[in-house]
Order: sequence, then C-alpha cells, then structure tokens
Amino acid sequence: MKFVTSTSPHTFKPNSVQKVMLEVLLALIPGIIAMTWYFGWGVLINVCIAVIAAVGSEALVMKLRNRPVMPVISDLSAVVTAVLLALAIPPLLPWWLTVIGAVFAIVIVKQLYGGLGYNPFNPAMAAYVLLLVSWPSHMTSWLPPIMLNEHPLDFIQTLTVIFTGALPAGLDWDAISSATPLDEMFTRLDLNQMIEEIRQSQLWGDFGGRGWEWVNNWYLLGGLYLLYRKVISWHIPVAMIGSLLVLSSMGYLADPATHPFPAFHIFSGGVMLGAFFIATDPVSACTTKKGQLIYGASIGALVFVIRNWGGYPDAVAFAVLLMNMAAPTIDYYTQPRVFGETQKADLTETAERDKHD
Amino acid sequence: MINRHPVIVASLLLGFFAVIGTALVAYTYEATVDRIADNERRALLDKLYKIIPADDVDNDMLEDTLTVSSPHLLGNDETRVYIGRKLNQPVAAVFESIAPDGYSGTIRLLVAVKADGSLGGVKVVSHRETPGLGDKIEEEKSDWVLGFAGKSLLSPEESKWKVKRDGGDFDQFTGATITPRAIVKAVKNTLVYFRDNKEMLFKVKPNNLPNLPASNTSESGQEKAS
Amino acid sequence: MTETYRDIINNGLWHNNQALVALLGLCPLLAVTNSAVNGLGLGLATLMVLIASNVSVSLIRNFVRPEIRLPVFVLIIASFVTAVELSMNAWFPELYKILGIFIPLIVTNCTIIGRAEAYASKHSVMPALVDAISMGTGFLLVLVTLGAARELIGQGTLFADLHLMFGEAARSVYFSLGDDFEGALIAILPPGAFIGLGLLIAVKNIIDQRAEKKKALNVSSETATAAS
Amino acid sequence: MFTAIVTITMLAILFGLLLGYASIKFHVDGDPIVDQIDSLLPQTQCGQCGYAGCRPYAEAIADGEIANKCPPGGEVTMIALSELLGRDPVTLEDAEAAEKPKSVAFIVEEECIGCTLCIQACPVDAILGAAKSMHTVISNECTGCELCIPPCPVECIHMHPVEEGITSWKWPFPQSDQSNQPEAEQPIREAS
Amino acid sequence: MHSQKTAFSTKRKLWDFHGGLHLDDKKTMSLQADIAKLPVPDKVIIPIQQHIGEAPEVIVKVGDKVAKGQLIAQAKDYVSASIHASTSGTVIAIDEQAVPHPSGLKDLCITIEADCNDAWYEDLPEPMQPFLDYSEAELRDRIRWAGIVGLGGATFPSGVKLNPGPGKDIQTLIVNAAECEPYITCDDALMQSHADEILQGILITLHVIQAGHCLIGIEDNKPDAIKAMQTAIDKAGAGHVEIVVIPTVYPSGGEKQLIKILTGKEVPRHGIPADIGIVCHNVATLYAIYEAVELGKPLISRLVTVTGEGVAEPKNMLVANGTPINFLVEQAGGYRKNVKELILGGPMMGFTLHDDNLPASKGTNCILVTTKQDAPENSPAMACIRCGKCASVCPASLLPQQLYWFARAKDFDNVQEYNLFDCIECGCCAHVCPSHIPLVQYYRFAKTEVWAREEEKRKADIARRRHEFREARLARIKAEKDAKLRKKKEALNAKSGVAKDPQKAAIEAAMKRVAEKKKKLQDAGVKPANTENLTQAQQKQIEAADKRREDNPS
Repeated sequence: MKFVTSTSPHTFKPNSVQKVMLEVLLALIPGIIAMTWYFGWGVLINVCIAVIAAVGSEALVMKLRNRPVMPVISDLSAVVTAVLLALAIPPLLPWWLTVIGAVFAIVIVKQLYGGLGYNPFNPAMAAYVLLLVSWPSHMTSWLPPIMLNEHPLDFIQTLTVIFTGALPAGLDWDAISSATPLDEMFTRLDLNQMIEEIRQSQLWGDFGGRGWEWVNNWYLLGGLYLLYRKVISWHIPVAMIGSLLVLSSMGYLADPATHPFPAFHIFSGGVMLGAFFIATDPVSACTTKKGQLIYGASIGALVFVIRNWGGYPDAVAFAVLLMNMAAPTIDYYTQPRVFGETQKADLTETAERDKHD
Repeated sequence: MINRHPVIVASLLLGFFAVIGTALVAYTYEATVDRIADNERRALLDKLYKIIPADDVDNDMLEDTLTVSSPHLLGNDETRVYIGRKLNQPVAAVFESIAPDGYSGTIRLLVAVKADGSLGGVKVVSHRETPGLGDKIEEEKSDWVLGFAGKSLLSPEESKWKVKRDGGDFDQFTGATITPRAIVKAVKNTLVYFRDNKEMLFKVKPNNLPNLPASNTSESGQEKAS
Repeated sequence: MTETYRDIINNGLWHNNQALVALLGLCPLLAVTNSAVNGLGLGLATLMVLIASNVSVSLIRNFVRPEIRLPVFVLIIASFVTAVELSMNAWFPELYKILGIFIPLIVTNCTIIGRAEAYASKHSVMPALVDAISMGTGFLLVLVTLGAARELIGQGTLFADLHLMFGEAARSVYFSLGDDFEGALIAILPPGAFIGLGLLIAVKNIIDQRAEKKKALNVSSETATAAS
Repeated sequence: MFTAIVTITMLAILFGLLLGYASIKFHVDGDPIVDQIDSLLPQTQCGQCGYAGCRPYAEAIADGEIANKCPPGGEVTMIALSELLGRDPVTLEDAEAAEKPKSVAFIVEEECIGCTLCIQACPVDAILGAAKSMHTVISNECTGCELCIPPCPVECIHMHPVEEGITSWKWPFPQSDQSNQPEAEQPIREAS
Repeated sequence: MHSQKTAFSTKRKLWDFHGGLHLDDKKTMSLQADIAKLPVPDKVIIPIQQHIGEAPEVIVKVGDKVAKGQLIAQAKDYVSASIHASTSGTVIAIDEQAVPHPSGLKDLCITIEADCNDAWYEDLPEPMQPFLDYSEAELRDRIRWAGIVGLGGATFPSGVKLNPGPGKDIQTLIVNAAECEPYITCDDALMQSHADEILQGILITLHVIQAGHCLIGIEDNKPDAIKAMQTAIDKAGAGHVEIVVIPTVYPSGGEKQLIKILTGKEVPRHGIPADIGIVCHNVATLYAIYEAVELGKPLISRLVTVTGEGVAEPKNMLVANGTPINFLVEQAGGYRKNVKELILGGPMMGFTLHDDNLPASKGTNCILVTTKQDAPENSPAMACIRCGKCASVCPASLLPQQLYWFARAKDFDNVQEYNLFDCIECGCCAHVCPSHIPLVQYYRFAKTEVWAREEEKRKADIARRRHEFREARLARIKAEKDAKLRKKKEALNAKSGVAKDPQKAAIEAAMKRVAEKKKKLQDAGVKPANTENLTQAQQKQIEAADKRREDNPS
C-alpha cells in the first residue's frame, strides 16, 4: 500500500495569519465604535475608504507582480493596516488624502519591500507620517468630542465634507474644528500657563482629554482581549506604557506646574492604540523577549521626548517608526541564551562575533 | 636605511602643486572679492527697501546704524537698528527684532517703523517653524506677513495686538497659532520700543552724510547679474 | 584601449551613472534637489569642477608619484571648487545663497575624486575630458530629474526661480499646476529626497531589465530562425 | 595672498615628506591570498582550468586570472571566490561541464591489461595496482577528474555517477512553500 | 511555570525548560488492549544499519541456516552495533532493500525466511547472575555483544554511552520514561508489564557506570506506570532509585530537556550528558540491558505501538526485528477507511513512509496511521509575519524564524551563527506557526547541506594532501634519478676527462695553484710587494688583468 508523504510535524495548532488578523480587527471594534460615538461618522467613513483603497491597491500590485491575488488579500493584513491608518487620521480628512495614505502604506511601504513579513516599517504609521508631514494643516484639524461639538454633522453632511470639502452652510472650519487636548496642552504650556489653568479648559476630562480618555479606554480593552487570546505578548505594551508612565511621573513630580499628571500622557492621543495595536505589529517589531522590552520602553521614552520637545503634536507614529529602524539591531544584541550555552562560552562567542563584524 | 630620494621628490612635487592650487584660489579671490562684498550689501539693501520704499530714503542705511539693547522687547541683547533719512531728516527705523517664542525656536525679523509710529513692513529673515504649518509666515508661502504694513499701536488699539484665537485682530493659520502669535507679539513689542525710545533713536547724528561711491561704480554690472 | 568615446559617454550617462549606479555624491544630491533649478545649479557647478579636475589630473598623471597621488588630486579639486564657489558668489549670489554649504562640499563629492582616481589618472586628456563631461552630465541629469520631480510633487511648480541663473528672460520658463494644488510637502523635505532617489534607481533598473530581456529575446529568436 | 601660498606650500612639503616616508616604511609585500583561494578550490586536480592543478590555478587567480574556469567547483566556488576577492561574479566559462553529476572512475577489471598508465595519470594516487596485474580505483579517494581515461589503451575506465545512499542523502528544499515571496531572499532588515 | 501544576506531589524540586507545548496526548487508544504476542512472520528483513555509527559487517551468506539470536552482522567499529537474527530460518538474500528512512532509499538488508520454529540459537552466552559478580568491562562487553542501541528513537549504541571515558565522574543515571510524543505508549506499557526487569536493568547500569543514584523521569499522564515502577522499587528496596513525576509538556522526553527538568543542569552545547556527570537511558534500553545480562539474550525484538485513527485495533506489540510493517498493521486489525499517512514515530518528530512493505527496526517505537478527518491537510505556507510564536515554544531557546530566513536564503554561514545545530527538530515551531511554514524541513535541509559541504571540504583537503604527497614523491624520484644520472656522468667524466684534454687540465691546475698561493699570502696579510707607488698606467693594467681573470675563471 502506498501513502502520501509530508514532513514532520504532522499535527498543527489550528492557527493562521488570517485568524490572527481577524482577532486584531475584532479587538479594534470597541475602539472604532467609541471613536465614532465621540467624533462622528467621519471615523467610519474613513475606515471604509481606507479599506477599499488598501485592498484594491494590494490586489492591483499582485496582478502587476503576476501572482495570485486571493491568498494575499484574504490574509486580511491589508485590512488591518487600513483600519489602523483610518483610526489615526482626523475624522473629516479629505477622501483623497485617506486614499493616498492607504495606497502608500500598501504599495510603497509593504509591497515594494516584498509584501507581508518583509516591510521594515509599520505601514499604517509610515503612511500616517507621510500624510502628517505632507499635509500638516489637514492632518491637524481635529473635531471636538461630541459633548463639546456645537455643530455635530450628520452622516450626509460628513460625506459631503469628506468628498467635496464643502461645509454645511453657515459653518466654517474654525467653528467645527478644534485642537486635540495634547495640542492644546502643549500650546498653552508654551504660553507659560500653569497646568492648573489649562485644566480649566473644556477639552480636559477626568484624567485625559475629554472623549479621548474613553476612546483610549476602549482600545485598552481591545488590547487586553488580544493579550488574553495570546495574539500579542505583554512585553511591548507594558514596557511602552510603563516607560511613559515613569518618565511622565518624573516630570510631574519635578514640576507639577508645567507637567501634566501621568494619566494624561497615557490616556491622550494614540498611546493605547499604539501600545497594543501598532507597536506590537510583529513584522516590524523586535522578536526576542528582551528586545521587545527594550523596544517598547524606547517607544515610550521617545513619545515623552517628542511630545515635550518635538515639532508635531503627537508622537506615537514617529516613535514607532524610529524604533522599527532599531529593531533588527536590538534583536541582534538580545538573542536569547541558547540551551546549554554557558556564560563563559557565551562571552567568548560574542567577542568573536564582534570581531567578525 | 630609507632611501631619501623619493621622499624628497614627493614632498617637492606636493609643494609644487600646492603653489599652483593656492595661486589659482588667490587669483580668483582677488578677482571676486569686491563683487562679493557688493552683492552682500545689495542683498541687505534689497531687503530693507522691501519694507521701506527706496524713494522714501536717500541716505545709506547700511552705514547709518546703531545698536540698542532691550532683551525684553526686541528679543536680543544687542539689536541693530538701521535709520532711514530723507534730506537728513529721520523718516524710519528698521529693527532686527527677534521673536523668541516660535514653535521651534526663535524667528528673526526685520521690522520697519516709520517716524509716525506706523509700520512700514515686516519681513521674516529666518525661522525653523514646522513646514506646512508655521512657515506660512514666509512671503512666498502666504501674504499674511504683508498685512502688517500701515498698522500701528493705535490701529488696531494696543489691546487688540493678538491673534484672533486670543481675542485680538490678527489671523492665525489653520493648525498653527503659536507662530503668528509669536510674530504679532514681537512686532508689537518693537512698536512699543520705538514709541518709548523714538527720541533716542532719531537723535543720533549720522557719522557720514549719504555717499554711494562704492555702489555707484558697480551699479550697471549688478543689474545684469541679479 | 578598446573603449570608444561612445562607450565613455554611455557609461557616464547611463550604465555607470555616478548617482544612480555608483551612488556617489549623495550628500549634495539629496540635500539640494528640492527644486529643479537648485539641482541644475549644483549640477553645473559639479560638472565644471569635474571637467577642470579630470583634465588637470590627466595632464599631470605621469609626474605624480603614487604616494602623493591622492593629496595632489584633493589639492587640485579643492582649488577648483574654491574658485567656483567664489565665482558663483560673485555672479549668482541668489543661487549661491540657496546652495550655500553644498558648493564647498563639492570637494568631498566622491564622484570627482573617484573619476580622477579611476579614470583621469590612467587616461590621456581627451578621453578624460569626455569622461568628465559625460559623468558630470549624468550626475547633472539625475539632479535635475530628482529636483524637478520633487518640486512638482511638493510645490506643483517646475523651474521656478530659473531667473536666478539665467536672468529675467528665464522667468517665463515656468510651469505651475495652479495655486490650488496642495503638494505633498514630504517631497521637498529630506525624506522625499531618499524616497525619490530610491524610486529613480528602481526605474532605471526596470528599464535595464526590460532592455536585457528584449536583447535575450532577440538573440533567442535569431538563433531560432538560424536553426530553422 | 603671498602668506597663503607660502603656508599651503610649507604644509604640502611637510605632508609630502610624511607620505613619502610612510610609503616606504609601511610597504607590505607577500600575500597569503593564494592559500585562501586554494582552500576554496575543490582539489580535484583535474586541470580543466588549463593549469597543472588547483594550486597553480589559485596562484593565477591571485595574479588576476578570471575565477570562472573551475567546472567541478561550479557556481558555488565561483561566487565564493568572487566574494573573497571582491570581484564581480562572472558566468562560468564551461557551464555544461559544471552541471555534470559528481562521478568516480571505475575500472572494468576483466578488460584491464595492467599497463599502469592510469596510475601515472592519477593526481591523487587513487588507483591501486602493479604492472601486468589489474588495477582498481579507490572510489573514496577518487576526485572524478577523468585524467585517467585518455591514457588507458583499452578504454576500460568508465565514469560512474556517485549514487545517493542513505548516508549521503540530503533533505530537499521545501517545495510546499507557496508564499508569494521571491525565492531565497530575506527582508531588508536582516541586511544590517 | 509547569512545575507547580503537577498532580503528583513530589518532594523533589523540578526545573523548567524554555518553550514547549501542551499537546493532546491521545495515548489511551493504544493502551486499551494488552500487549500482543505476534505470530512469526513469513520472513524478516533486517537492515544492517539500524543505529548511528558505522555499519556492521555481515558474517552470514545467502543460504545459511540461522537460529534466533544468532549473530549475523558483527560490529566492526567502536561506534557500531551488532545485528542478530530475530527468528530462525534461512538467509535468502543479502541485498539492497527499501528501508524505513525519510529518503525512501534502499539499503543493505539480510532477508531471513522464517522456518516458524522460532528456535533459539544454542550457543547463546550464559546469563550473568548475579551481575555484581562481574566487572564493569565484562558487563559492557555483554551489552555490546547484544547490539543494544538507544531505543527511545536515537539508536545510539548503548555500549558507548556506558563508557563515558576517563576523567568523567558519573553521579547520576537518568531514566527517560517521559515518552512525551502523543500516541506513543510502548514505554508506558513496558513499565506497566515489566517494572521489575526494568529496575534490574537500572541496577545493572548503575553498576556499570559506577553511579550513586538514579532518577526516573515519568510524565504525570502515566499513573499506572508510575505505580508499577514504585511498587518494583519498594519491593527491591532500592532507595537510591527515585521516581520523579514531571508535568506533561512536549518535549520533556528530549534528553537534554529531561535532564534540565530533573536536575536543573544544562548539558553544554556540543557536549554530552556525561560532561555534567549524567548518563541518560530510555526504559526500553534498560529492559534490553536486563535481558542481555541476566538472560543472555541479544536485542532482537522490542515493543512497538501501532496506533492512530487509521488503525482498527490500536495496541502495543512485541515485534521481532525486521518484521514488515504491513504485517504489524494487519495484526492490529488492519487499516480503516480514509487513511492518509503512515508515520514511523510520533506525530511531532516521526517521518512519513511512502510504502508499508518496510521492516520495523530497533529504533521503531511507533507506527502511526492518520486519517484525512483527524489530520487534515495543512494549508499551504504563507509569508512569515515574525510573530515570534516559534521562538516562544523553542525548547532550545533558538530563534527559529531567523534560522528560517537564513536556511531559505541558503546562507549556511549564518544558520550556524544562529546555532542551527542546537535544534533538536522537535517540531514545536512548525506546530504553532500561523503561516504554516515547514520550518523543520528547512532546518533539516540546511543541516544536511552543511554536512555535505563539510564532507566535501574534508574530501578536498584529503585530495590536496594526496596530491601534494604525490608531487613531493615525484619530485623526490626525479631528484634521485637526476642524482644517479649525474653521478654516472661524473664518473664517466672523471675517467675520460684528463685523457681527452690534458692541456686544459694543466692550465686549470696551474690557475688553481696560483689562486691558492695568492689567497694564502693575503690571509697572512702579505701584499704583493710592488703594488705601492704604481703609476696610473700600471694600475690600469693590473685592473684589466684582474678583470680578465674574473671573467674567465676556468
């Protein structure tokens, strides 16, 4: 009797890239709903535009490369990238910017490097940075959260704004847009205002920016789900939030008049989204456990530094991209001790390796 | 023992080429030095004439300068002021003011104040503001900065010398408040300084009467070049 | 030497293009190409220095002892660069202001020392001159192409400020996508230079690959017809 | 202007002296590169490169000979040599010869007349035998150079391809990997 | 993290190794039935190479009658193992036959047609009882004679392992009874049925290696085996033999992993357990040692688990060496429907066979038949997303995905830099990979490729040396020949030279005399008297003469 042959092992965990991506999307749902609730229909519309653009451009690239389209599209990685990008951009961003961002993420950042698994940078964040650097005024026009918004736009109005740029009659940009709490905080700190004064601002909520704090909470929930499902490990988010917490606490303790208390840092901007969904992107992050701790902590530190002294409002995207670049080096120097490797042998081997380099 | 011959040949050869190279540079330098100095003068004058029309003054403003100190209002320990005169009467002062609180560091300005306390114009000399946001203060990017011409501490009144977001009269740009705020503040401070020190600024006699011999000679050549 | 002038020119402009293939002189290349005119200005300056240095290195190649070869080359190049810098400051002050530090930095442009060492020091004057012209032109073309692309994407204009080089008459050679065009600022910022250069190299490689495939196809079809 | 010229000239003369001295003092000769090249060659001693053996070819390569004349080494050797010498890889001169499977010589003992010509031809002493008695190849030591074939007057030497056995069997490169990546490429991040 | 969760409380501290997996063990299906005694098959095909090391030398001819237990292939190297006939009958072939190997290639086998008497060989050695009366060397020789190899799957000759060599002080014997792969239960069944004999084997081994105590590592999913072994130890009063119940984690049955769990010590890289004073043996091996020493029987049979969803009646059976696998499956009730793969070994490390007409050998511990329902096709490999799951389960703490990139790129320097040869091919990484990349095959590919290259290099070095030796020899012969020739010529010259040209010889002799005289004078500090106060013309003349002399010395 003849049999088919295959290589060992012959049993597998029922796991796949597609399932991993689905879990990530599932974990993002609470955050998406929260953002839509606080910032209007624009969030959902952006998600749709970005997903269509990303998946479409990926299909096109595969066609151009003469490779099968379906296996690549169906791994859902393009969808995850698109959703992450859509959640990072302002809700009323003109549609063509969203499309440019999504196409850049997929075509330049992902496929030009060889496709999934080969991109050194997180595609969503690279695209976000491209948009921010190229069209800073569009990218910094945020909306106030629902409770402060005097002119909430309905679905049709939002669509009109995104696709034609035409605001409803009688409104202008200054009336409907607003600085983000982070932006406001650092602008007013620049004016030598005290934290106490700034806290009087309407934009300020219980522990973070109003609305933002809750969006971040829901991202945190999604992140905990990913941890529970073992899609991500705790190292990166804990290290990142931890180092941001430590640094902002040090600032706060040193001078509470000019440094917001730590929770503000953690529950504002993209920290939670970044910590659980973006920094943990396995393709561009560190893979060794020790490396992940260093990587995460460095992102946290960079967020603090860029927020305090940088030229752009939020810092998560820049911090993640910078550390993406450092990831291979960190990995190289944090290789785990191989089973049976003694300390001494370890040392001589590293010395030898260094000599070769 | 080392054979000395190639060593000496090498050094002499190198020396020979050094003579030739340096001679070439020296010659070019001699040939261009005057022209370069003249270019620099003209460039500065061009800037000044953008905010004080050349017709309004007849003295050599580059020579007619004084240095004042008011770190609080003018943003620097020492600030150079160019005085413009017509028929030996002071008509305007141009301040090299500094706005210290730009979004990313200081912004260097030229602020021209006419004798009546109104602004001849404001020009941004250098800045490091965020591209796309704060850099709209450049003339090439937007004409916001041209809007200062003709304003004075009376119009709008002193309390309205703020950006609109802070309750004043001046526009900010979308996404960037800090940069225009810094400039409005610096210009206003310059006006305040001028108001308080007008006597002192205009009292000082120029060392020399207007004379333009150096620039006259190369005038024609310059026009072709620019 | 079996190398013809045609080969030298081909090498300079395409096959051994200093910017796209040898990746030399990237510092000025990346820094000044935020507009076509800047690229043109620096490209011309580099071309001039390259011609002067190649010719003089070729002239003196038989006298120079190997141990002082490099210092002499550097000396010659530095002298020419300084002369060019002073001249530009004298006659094109506006452009000189924009290009600023990158004019003196031509000294360290590896293209120039590279051609002096790799070509001019081994060839007679005429080939060295042709080599300098073709290499310099190849470099200049990349500078202008990259500058034009970045200017177009970033600002929506082409050849703005041409009058700084060629006088007021050149003001009319100007193209604009209109004032409403919202350019991608990243193109004229430093990252845009890297991305743009990368894409240029990619385009060159694609063209080369196509050409090679075509050649292979031609050869095989020729042999096929020969066989049949 | 005069000072400038004098200063630079003095400096130039000084550095010229320094360089001239250094070029003599630190002159290096001798070059162990031949050994390194030799260790990369397959040591079949077959002479297909046109040299008397692997070592002479190694010496020639060190002197600038093209490293593409070794069919037994094949592309692997050519690439390894190019990397060692920092030269551009070149196509093999005789690509067909390089693709031949590895084989060893085999003497058909019934036909052998014991002339010892093959023994004299073998570069690695892999043929046993004495005059007038039949010869045999120690297949473990045979490098497959084929130098013994032409001298044989009765054409009793044949090349047998080396058969794959359980001990020499190699696991094949996985075929089931259908991911859409280019073969044998690693991400840019590994380049660091 | 696993150590706290064990159901059996032991006083012993347990250690943990990095990574590992919790797998569905599926062991009960083959433990339902008792150990089966098989009828004698028509013929047995006994491969010569059943172990790691040199193949033994065949000492029978086609047509020989052999009896059960008779030596048919003699170990000829130190690392080698003898082969014995597993039943009585006639040798009908000694040729290349298909053997169970991942390559599917053929290898030398001895085929014996069974006479169904299954009669034991008469000249078997005497039982060594009590074993304490014998020296370690004698016992070791007996074990070598019996052809015992590691029966856990590695098939390394046991005699070698029992001789750790000088300077290695062995304190501990570790018995590997973990049997961590799913489905396999042959060790479990052996412990349940032959605990006393295994213990005896342990005591013999302790004596041979002069070790003080023994730890038996058993996973906590084998309670009956633990009970049986404990009973045997209590009965024998062997206080220095200790059962350690360990948590069920794959691959705790890996030698190095088990040693880590039990002692906390790590076997050094590229080292063996003896380096840290430990020798490790599988329970089945110890049973075979017992049989060899106390019964005088060679290793000719072993317990094999025939199991899987594709087998009608999974069970453990005592299998004679060389029994065809299809015969074993028949004895287990035959195949069910929808059979997919026939696996030799467990589902994690075993390899698939393309045919079932292959013999079972000493290393065969399990025959696993899967079905399409229970082991669905793994979907095609996708791109690696660097999720790091592989690294987190790797028991050797390697970075599997780096190894994968390098193996895929055929970068064999870097695979070694990243410690490919510390990989134990346990399959954990491929098991958890969400992209379904056949990681283990990449590693095996890279390993065999590296070995092949090293072999090639070794051969090249030998060829170089032989070539250089030959060149030197030829040069020497040539030199000798030349010297001989020269001598002959000189002799000839000496004879005829003077006669031929007496004039020339006379001149030479005269010139020699002059030169000698001159030298003598010079040495004595005497200068020619008239060389001072010469005129220029005279000086020139002298110089010219000197020069002439120098130019024509002869």
